[in-house]
Amino acid sequence: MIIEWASLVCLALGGLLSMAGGLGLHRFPDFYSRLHAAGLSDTLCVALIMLGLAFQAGLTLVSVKLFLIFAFLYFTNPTASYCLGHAAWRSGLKPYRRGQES
Amino acid sequence: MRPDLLLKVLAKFLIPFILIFAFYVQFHGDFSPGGGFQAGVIISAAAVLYVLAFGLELAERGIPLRALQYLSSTGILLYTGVGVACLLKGGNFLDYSVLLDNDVAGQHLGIILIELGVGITVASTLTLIFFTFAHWSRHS
Amino acid sequence: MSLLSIDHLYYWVIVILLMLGMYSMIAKPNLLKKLAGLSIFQSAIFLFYISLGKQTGGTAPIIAPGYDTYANPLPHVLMLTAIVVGVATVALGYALIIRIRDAYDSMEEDQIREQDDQA
Amino acid sequence: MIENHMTIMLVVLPMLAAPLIALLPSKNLSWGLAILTATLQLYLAVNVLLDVQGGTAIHYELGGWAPPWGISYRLDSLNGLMALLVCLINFVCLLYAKASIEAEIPGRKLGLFYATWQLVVTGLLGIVLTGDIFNLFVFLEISSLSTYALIGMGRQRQALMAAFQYLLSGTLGASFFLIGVGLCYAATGTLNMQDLASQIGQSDQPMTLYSGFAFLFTGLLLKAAIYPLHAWLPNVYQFSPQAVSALLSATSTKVALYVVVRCLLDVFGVEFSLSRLFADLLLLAGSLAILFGSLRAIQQTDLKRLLAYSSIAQLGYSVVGLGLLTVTGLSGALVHLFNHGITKAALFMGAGMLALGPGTTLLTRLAGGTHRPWLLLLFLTGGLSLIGFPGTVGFISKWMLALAAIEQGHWWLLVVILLGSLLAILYVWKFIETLYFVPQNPPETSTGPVPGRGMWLACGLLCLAIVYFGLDTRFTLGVAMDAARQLLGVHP
Repeated sequence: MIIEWASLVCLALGGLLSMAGGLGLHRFPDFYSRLHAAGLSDTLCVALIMLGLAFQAGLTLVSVKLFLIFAFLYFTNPTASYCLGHAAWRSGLKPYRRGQES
Repeated sequence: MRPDLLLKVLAKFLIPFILIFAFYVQFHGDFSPGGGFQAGVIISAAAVLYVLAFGLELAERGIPLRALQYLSSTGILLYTGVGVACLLKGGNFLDYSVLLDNDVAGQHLGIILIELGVGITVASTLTLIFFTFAHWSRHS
Repeated sequence: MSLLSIDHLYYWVIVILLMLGMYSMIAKPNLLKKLAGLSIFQSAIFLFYISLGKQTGGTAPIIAPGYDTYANPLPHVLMLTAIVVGVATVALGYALIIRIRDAYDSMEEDQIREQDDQA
Repeated sequence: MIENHMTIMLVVLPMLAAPLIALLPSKNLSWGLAILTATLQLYLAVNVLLDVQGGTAIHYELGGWAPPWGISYRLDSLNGLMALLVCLINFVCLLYAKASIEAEIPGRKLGLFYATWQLVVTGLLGIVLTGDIFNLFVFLEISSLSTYALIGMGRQRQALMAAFQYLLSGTLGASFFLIGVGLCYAATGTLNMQDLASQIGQSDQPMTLYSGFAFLFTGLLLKAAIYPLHAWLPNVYQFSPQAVSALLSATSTKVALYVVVRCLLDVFGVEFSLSRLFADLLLLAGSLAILFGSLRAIQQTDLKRLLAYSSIAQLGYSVVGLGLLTVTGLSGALVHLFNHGITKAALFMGAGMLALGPGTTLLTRLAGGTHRPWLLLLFLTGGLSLIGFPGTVGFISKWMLALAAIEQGHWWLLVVILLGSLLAILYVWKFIETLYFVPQNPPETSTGPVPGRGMWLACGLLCLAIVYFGLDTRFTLGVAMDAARQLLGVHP
């Protein structure tokens, strides 16, 4: 019962974060802040969803697989965001400042 | 393209895992979901990651374009070759049962060879496509 | 209305995706967007086939103890082939677009038409 | 042993040859292997066609799986005739391609060109021979994808746009076909054509089947460039390399139309699809195609484009024959597919030979073709066949169609057919006059490459075929009648 609830909370939080990320992607003014919204929320939201699913599966091979997926995403996701940001900076895209046209 | 340290480290760490997973999908395909096409795509994903991290020159020193072309042809040849081997053994085209004395073993061998052919072709063709596009973008 | 019931929901999604893809193929002048539309159109067909194979409560069609309902594997296999075809089509399309841009210095259909008409 | 496997070998041979050709180091070797494959295929095609004469059919089960589950191939008079057409045109076009393609495409690409060509042939023969409707889609896409690549190799830059537009509309057509197949599968649970045919009569979901039918035929008619859906065709035929134009004009749309015939009469069956409405629709589309195509052909200033519009018109005749739904009409339609295939291939080859020097097919630039006097013979034979002059193949099919129209009492159709022939006289005369009877200021001297022996041989073979099959109709017409009787379920 508790596990059901814990799983539910984790999944709901994860979904909420992912929605927040999407909203940020849509609403933020420039490339860097959008990347921030997408990248940050994605990593945590994946972690929460995986955790929620692992609660559902219990201590089985499935949760080991889920953990592996999480571990790999934990490495790749930040690196991808970093590379995108780095590439944008190197190609001369300036961050947005207040009062300036985007 | 100036390779990036962080990406290099990550790629070094990830590529072996990607390849292991690809081979798992390839050769475990008759017991669990998977098969040649999926494995080929995963292998070429590893190749793409390698190019992104270490640059096209280094990658082409490893697998030249010409070799990729040969590989993609070889894969198709393996596929049709198995089919024709079935014909020669007295069965219908792609009737793997006749490949070995035992029907089931023959089926097994047949499907593994066929999927291997598919895997080789898909991996080399997708890598070839990526390499060609990468070359193009550098020209213009 | 049976057409609007939840059973038909995914058909509606598929139809909307088909329409979106076709709109983009026909109405957008940019060749890249046309190709993207084509890709969406094909994906909608994949979804359509996969929805055909669904069995309520079915698992992956590999015989295992404890399961007796399996999803229909045939549509999935068919779509695997269709996905391969789709990948090849899109790759060929991109290659053509690159060569078109080399030749015309543009990826907009109306500008290309103009150049052709002048020649 | 090989006798049992002849059907599948038709498809497997080019599939095996394609990667080998790509691996071969020299262009001559590549071409040699291609022509060797083509010869073997032609031999096989003639043999299987002789085997199925008189109404038997060859069944072949792929992988030893019995039909409703496995993919099966089935060969009867109808697809025997189409297979013969594809193999014949493939052989002749390859003979022609050697000199023609080397003038158009850089040497290092030639290996890939011939490999892609083999894939086109694999796809076309697969479409023709398979008895599984999804397998048909796969082969359709194999042939189309390779076709787009071949078209893109054309010399002018418009070839790229033509290829891209064909890619869009071709894929759209194939996707519609795929949706149709999916709906039929949802209603019947089978993909085997014969099994489908038996299930369709007793299905309890007629609406699903009707929508599947609509999707399927919209897609196929787009692929076959039937009149309102023909927009991709002229550019493709005009700008692709000469040998490719000849191959495509004679095979690809014909094969798509074959699929229409097969699905309409064999899979869905006469009772399901007709609903006289659809047949009348076909009659209307066919007649419009004849008139529109011929009228547009008269306006063209480019030889290959003119021939392309004439192709649209000639496809209309086959559609009309199909819409009539009598044995005479249908056999006329089928034999017209074959006859028009060889005629149009010959004409495109002639256009290619004229264009060898100037590198363009604009009629004004080609005027004064007098430096190739022998070609006049080819243009005359082909042109007369387009018009439907007695003694050429075009006469036979039009005669059959006219007979069928009279049988059914469709006098207006007879008028359309005759009007089509009249218009054909106009456009045929237009290009023959411009090419040979307009005095040219300084005739474009043949500075470019000279036509090779293979080109002359290919043209000569096709001219002979046009006249021979126009005089001795026992073979082609006999097979077509057989096929029509089987399709309509009429016993002689």
